[in-house]
Amino acid sequence: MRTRTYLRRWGRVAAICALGLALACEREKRRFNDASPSAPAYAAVTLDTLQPGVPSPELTVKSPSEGNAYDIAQGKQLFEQWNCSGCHSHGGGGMGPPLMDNEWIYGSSPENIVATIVEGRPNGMPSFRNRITANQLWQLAAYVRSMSGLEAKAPSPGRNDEMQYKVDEQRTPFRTPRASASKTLPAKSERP
Amino acid sequence: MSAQPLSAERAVESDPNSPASLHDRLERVWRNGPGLWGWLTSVNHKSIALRSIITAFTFFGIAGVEAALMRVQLARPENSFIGPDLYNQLFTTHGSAMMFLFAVPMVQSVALYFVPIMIGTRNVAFPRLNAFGYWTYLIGGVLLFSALFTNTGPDQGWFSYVPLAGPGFSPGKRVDIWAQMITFTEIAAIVAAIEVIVTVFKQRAPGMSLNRVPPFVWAMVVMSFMVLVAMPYVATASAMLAMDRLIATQFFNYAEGGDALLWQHLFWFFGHPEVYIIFIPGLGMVSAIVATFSRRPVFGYTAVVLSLVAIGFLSFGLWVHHMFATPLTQTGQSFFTAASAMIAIPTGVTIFCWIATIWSGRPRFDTPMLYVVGFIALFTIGGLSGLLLASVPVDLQITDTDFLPGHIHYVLLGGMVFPLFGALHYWFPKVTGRMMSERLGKVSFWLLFIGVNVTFFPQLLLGIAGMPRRVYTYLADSGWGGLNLTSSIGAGFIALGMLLLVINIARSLAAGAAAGADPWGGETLEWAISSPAPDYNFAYIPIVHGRSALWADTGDLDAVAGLREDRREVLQTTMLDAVPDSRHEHPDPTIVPLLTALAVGVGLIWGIFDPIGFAVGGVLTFIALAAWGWPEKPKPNTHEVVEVPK
Amino acid sequence: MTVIGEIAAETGRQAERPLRPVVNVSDLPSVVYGSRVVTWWGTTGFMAAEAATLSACVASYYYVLRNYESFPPLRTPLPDLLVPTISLIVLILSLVPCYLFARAAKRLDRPATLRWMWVAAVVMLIATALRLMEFSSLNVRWDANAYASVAWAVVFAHFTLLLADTLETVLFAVIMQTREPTRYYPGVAEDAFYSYFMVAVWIPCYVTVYLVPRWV
Amino acid sequence: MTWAGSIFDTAGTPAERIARLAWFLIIVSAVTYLLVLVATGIAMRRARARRTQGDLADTRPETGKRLTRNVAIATIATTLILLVYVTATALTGKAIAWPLNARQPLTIEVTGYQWWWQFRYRDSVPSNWLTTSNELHIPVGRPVRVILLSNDVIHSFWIPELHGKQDLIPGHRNTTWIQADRPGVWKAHCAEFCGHQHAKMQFDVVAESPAQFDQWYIRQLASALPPTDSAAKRGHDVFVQRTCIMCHSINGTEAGSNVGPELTHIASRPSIAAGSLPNTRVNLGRWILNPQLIKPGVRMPPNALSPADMNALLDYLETLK
Repeated sequence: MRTRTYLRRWGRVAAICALGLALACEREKRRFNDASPSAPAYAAVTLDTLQPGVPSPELTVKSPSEGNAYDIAQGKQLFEQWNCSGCHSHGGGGMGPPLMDNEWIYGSSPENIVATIVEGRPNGMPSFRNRITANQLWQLAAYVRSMSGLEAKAPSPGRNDEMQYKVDEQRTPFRTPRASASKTLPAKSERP
Repeated sequence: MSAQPLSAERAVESDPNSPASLHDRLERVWRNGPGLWGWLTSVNHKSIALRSIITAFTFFGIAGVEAALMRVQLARPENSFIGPDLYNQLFTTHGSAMMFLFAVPMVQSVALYFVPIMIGTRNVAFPRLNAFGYWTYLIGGVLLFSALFTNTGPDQGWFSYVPLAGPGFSPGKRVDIWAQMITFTEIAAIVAAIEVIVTVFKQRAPGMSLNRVPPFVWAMVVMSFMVLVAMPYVATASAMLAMDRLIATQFFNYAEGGDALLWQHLFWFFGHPEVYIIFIPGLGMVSAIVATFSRRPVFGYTAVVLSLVAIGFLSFGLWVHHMFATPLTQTGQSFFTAASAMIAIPTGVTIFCWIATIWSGRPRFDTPMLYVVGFIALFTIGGLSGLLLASVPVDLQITDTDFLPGHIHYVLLGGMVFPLFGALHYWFPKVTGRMMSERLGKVSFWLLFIGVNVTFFPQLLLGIAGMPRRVYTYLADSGWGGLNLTSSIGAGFIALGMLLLVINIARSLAAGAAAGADPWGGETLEWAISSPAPDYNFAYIPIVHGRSALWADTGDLDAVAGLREDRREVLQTTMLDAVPDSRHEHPDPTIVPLLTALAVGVGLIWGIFDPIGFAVGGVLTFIALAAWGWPEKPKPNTHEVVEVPK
Repeated sequence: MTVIGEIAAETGRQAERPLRPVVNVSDLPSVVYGSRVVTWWGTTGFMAAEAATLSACVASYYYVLRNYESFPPLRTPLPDLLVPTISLIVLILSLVPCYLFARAAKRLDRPATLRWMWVAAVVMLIATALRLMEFSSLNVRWDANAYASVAWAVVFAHFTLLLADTLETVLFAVIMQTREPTRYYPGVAEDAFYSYFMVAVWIPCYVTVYLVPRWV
Repeated sequence: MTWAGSIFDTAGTPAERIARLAWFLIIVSAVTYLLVLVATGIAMRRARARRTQGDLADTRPETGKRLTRNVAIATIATTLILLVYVTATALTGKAIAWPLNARQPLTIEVTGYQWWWQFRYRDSVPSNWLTTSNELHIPVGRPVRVILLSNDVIHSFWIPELHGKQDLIPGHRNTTWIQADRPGVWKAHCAEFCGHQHAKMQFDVVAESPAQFDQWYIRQLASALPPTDSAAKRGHDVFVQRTCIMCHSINGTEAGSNVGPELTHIASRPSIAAGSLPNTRVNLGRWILNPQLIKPGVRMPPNALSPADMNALLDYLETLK
């Protein structure tokens, strides 16, 4: 008797869990096996007549990275590793335009950003045609958009150290040693 | 009920319509309300503990299925059954669930069920807090597993080392869900620990002075004190991790002066005592079973109790032996090796005392006792392999290899799960009023015993053979295929044993032989009352005259009368000598604990997505707590007797 | 089922053990104070857990301290002393009304209890407000660096205790004002007991956060 | 016992000393374990005998005294064993420390990346610093000081045949040392969980005679030769014009990114993909085409090259000896 009542009650709990399942999280998906072709969707954007201020034409293809936390994080790493900061300075702008504000000369949709990276833009932005796979382009675009809050808050990274002109976690060791520390640990460890 | 109540007049006076039987009167006062509402509002320690035990077993089952899936993946090299993304989620939720959602809640639930009965009281000290603890635990567990089913399962390992678990390398909400699950379970664990300590200190039956408390109860008290000190550390650490991820604090970001090793220190300061938090209650269960089935009290009561206390203390001095491969000083390492060696002494003493108990006793080897022998055989392997790990040079070679999962499973399966299953067979009659099948019990014991050895001994060897742990696959030319396959086959034995155990439970529930009040001829007070235990536990609070409450007297038990029978009143005694001291009225069933838990849940879960959630949850929690503390309408016939301090 | 029958015949009992009342406890008091009450023990248990939490925060503070050549780190100003010190003094002063209402509660003296409870509530509300100002006295945002994070963590962890204690005092005062359940008097006395703890643990935190950076 | 790849298959002093200690502890543990089992067994047999005789539990004071004595003896024995254990551990700990009088040590900086290894050989002449990936060559008989750094998360450096593991922790500069006493080729592992491809983060260790080592070193220092035949030339163009150049470097070409492993002498390495695939033309092609099939989650993206481009690229990579 008692068991049956328990079973019924746990059935309810299971139903609630199933409801959670229905709200499955696209945000967390990791797409490893997307064999991105090197002739990707953005091939449609073979444009050279673009001028500053004119947004790129609308594309039919939808960015798979929008709202995806993993892709945004990958885009962030690529952004750092490929030295985008060299010009854009962690989104704050330097030699290139800032990316943290809401002013987008060439449009702010993922497709526009991808087109900008692929085609390059006058006054310094080089073209990365053929050098970056489609998947990585979408990831970069998603991260760039997250910097100015165009991405949803939930999937965006919680700590954008770059924007505070700081070294991120994945950088090489920092250089503010505490001298005494290395003195006490000579055999096994030296603090940088 | 052969005894005549002394206070019969008084009871009649307070409730003129009262039926004649004392049992009916008490039952009416102490039982849960009817239906679903009654279920949600229950504050009875047995109801709460039982559902907590069932919840923990459910999580144990799910985490066990995860383990089985992992063993299938590892059965042969370069297997493609499960990819790394899912595998990492599986082993993380397996470890986290076993530690936080199964082991600790399970031992605490067993304590919350049996400690009040064993010390002769009617309920735990704070019945509503107890219910609140269960609800938070349930929310935390459901959160973790629903995350796993929605591909948001944490994948950073149950130890959550930063920076891997930090904002830079664990995007999304996976780790946040893990951290919040920790918060839920820590609240529940701390609440349960306080329940156990206060119940034991203030509500023991008259005459049960501290040196007459059963070793089982001592084990639970030691465990509770450890929870009180250790759990806040992991709660703090996981809060820091969550803040690093959510509001950009820099606790663990070395670029800003934070430190990845800070996490490890905080985590292992909790993490090592955690193993003993899980295993000391196992020792308590073994003590109870050994005494009953050897037909004599545990040999060396004082030595056993002092050993439990010593293990509790020493376990806080070992945490660094999880970090020997990090930059540490030589002296530090030697200290932790010595401390690790020291803890083997009290552990050894307890085991020697049990062997002595069996030696001089007249044991029967029913299923619970088989599990005790299994415990000695398995746990000793776990403990001795732990000595290898505590030796710095050897540890450098075998830490983070498959030796570790082998060792920890010998310790936890041998030291906690086997005693727990023994306890399950031992106390099942008390909880349900029915006996479990001896034959099925013995078959499932042997399957589990063989399964554990076949699964985990190869893992010890694999570690020596150089296989790192937490790998989702291994190369074909590594030569690890055979041992891994053996290990996976062993997991099949364990699964079969578990299946038989579940069948045995179901069969016994439906058609088990009726158990009398005391089917084993037990030593402690829980065997004095009928099976299943009535809602009020004892019609009269018994008076204890010796360490073996039931073996000291063979006839009627002395008892006290005079507690109200129209209220939920319990007797409080003094802390050391258990002299009756005051009467205390307990609350009636209420929904407030559930509402409070839901308010906390709203805050913590919403907080994962937006810090504003914490504020909202905080306000809701305060409202719920205000409702909790708000006095009820005074009942008729209330006459408080105040004793003003001098 | 021979096994069970055998056990029962040999050792076990089918019936429960009869209980024979020999002592009557109906004269025992139902309202007692101090360590004779279970809630005193419960409160003490929570204090232990909270003390452990604070010690974890303080330990983290000193751990992070080792990572810096200069402490607080370069370009990070020292925390102000004025507001935190005033707040500390107010906190310590709040113990006076706490002591007084606890004493009154032990005498079941309702007017005095109420009077001092309200005084304590007001003083603690002031202390809470000062604590909120203290966060800006740290002179650094929590996300600036690890030093800032641990300093905020210590102050914030204790802030939750202060807030809880303040709200509890206010709630108790309201309860005692609107109705007078006799059995709440020990709880009121315990509220003061908790305040002593709360203030006592703040002192090492205060020294750590505000004085230690000046000394190292 | 020499169980290939195990901690007993030792090739260096620290591993040798540790293996000895491990054997000692295993034997002591086994004996202790047997004693516990025997004691339990005797207790159970005695009890069974008493049961058939119908006696009750033996709670006579003299038995209690005897048991107390036995438990005390067992406890003292445990304590003595533990004393020996602590002493043996301390002695071995001393024996495996870095030999301070080591002559002409070699210093190698190891940097862990998700999920591959970079090795930088230090030299007094900066131009002689050598950077390699996923392949560690060491001369036999010469102590090697290893500096452990991490680029991202915590990894652990472990060559079971040579020494225990040490962690690579971002923000810390951990060190260890190794010395091969005999030549050999071994697989080393990352031992700390570091994300998706922790399982396939390995590298090859080659211990060889000092002369061979010097030869290898000199060859590795050289830049890549410009491609001579047309296929390799086309491959070179593919490399520098397509996705490869974004992450990899080949000395002597314009490819200079250090996001991924450097490839100047890729063809001379025994394995690719951080020790997880033998270095054959077919494997290399599979790897470049879609690394995600071999190591799901790895940072290298799939590359949809035309068959002609792919063959040319492989031709080119095979010239990088």
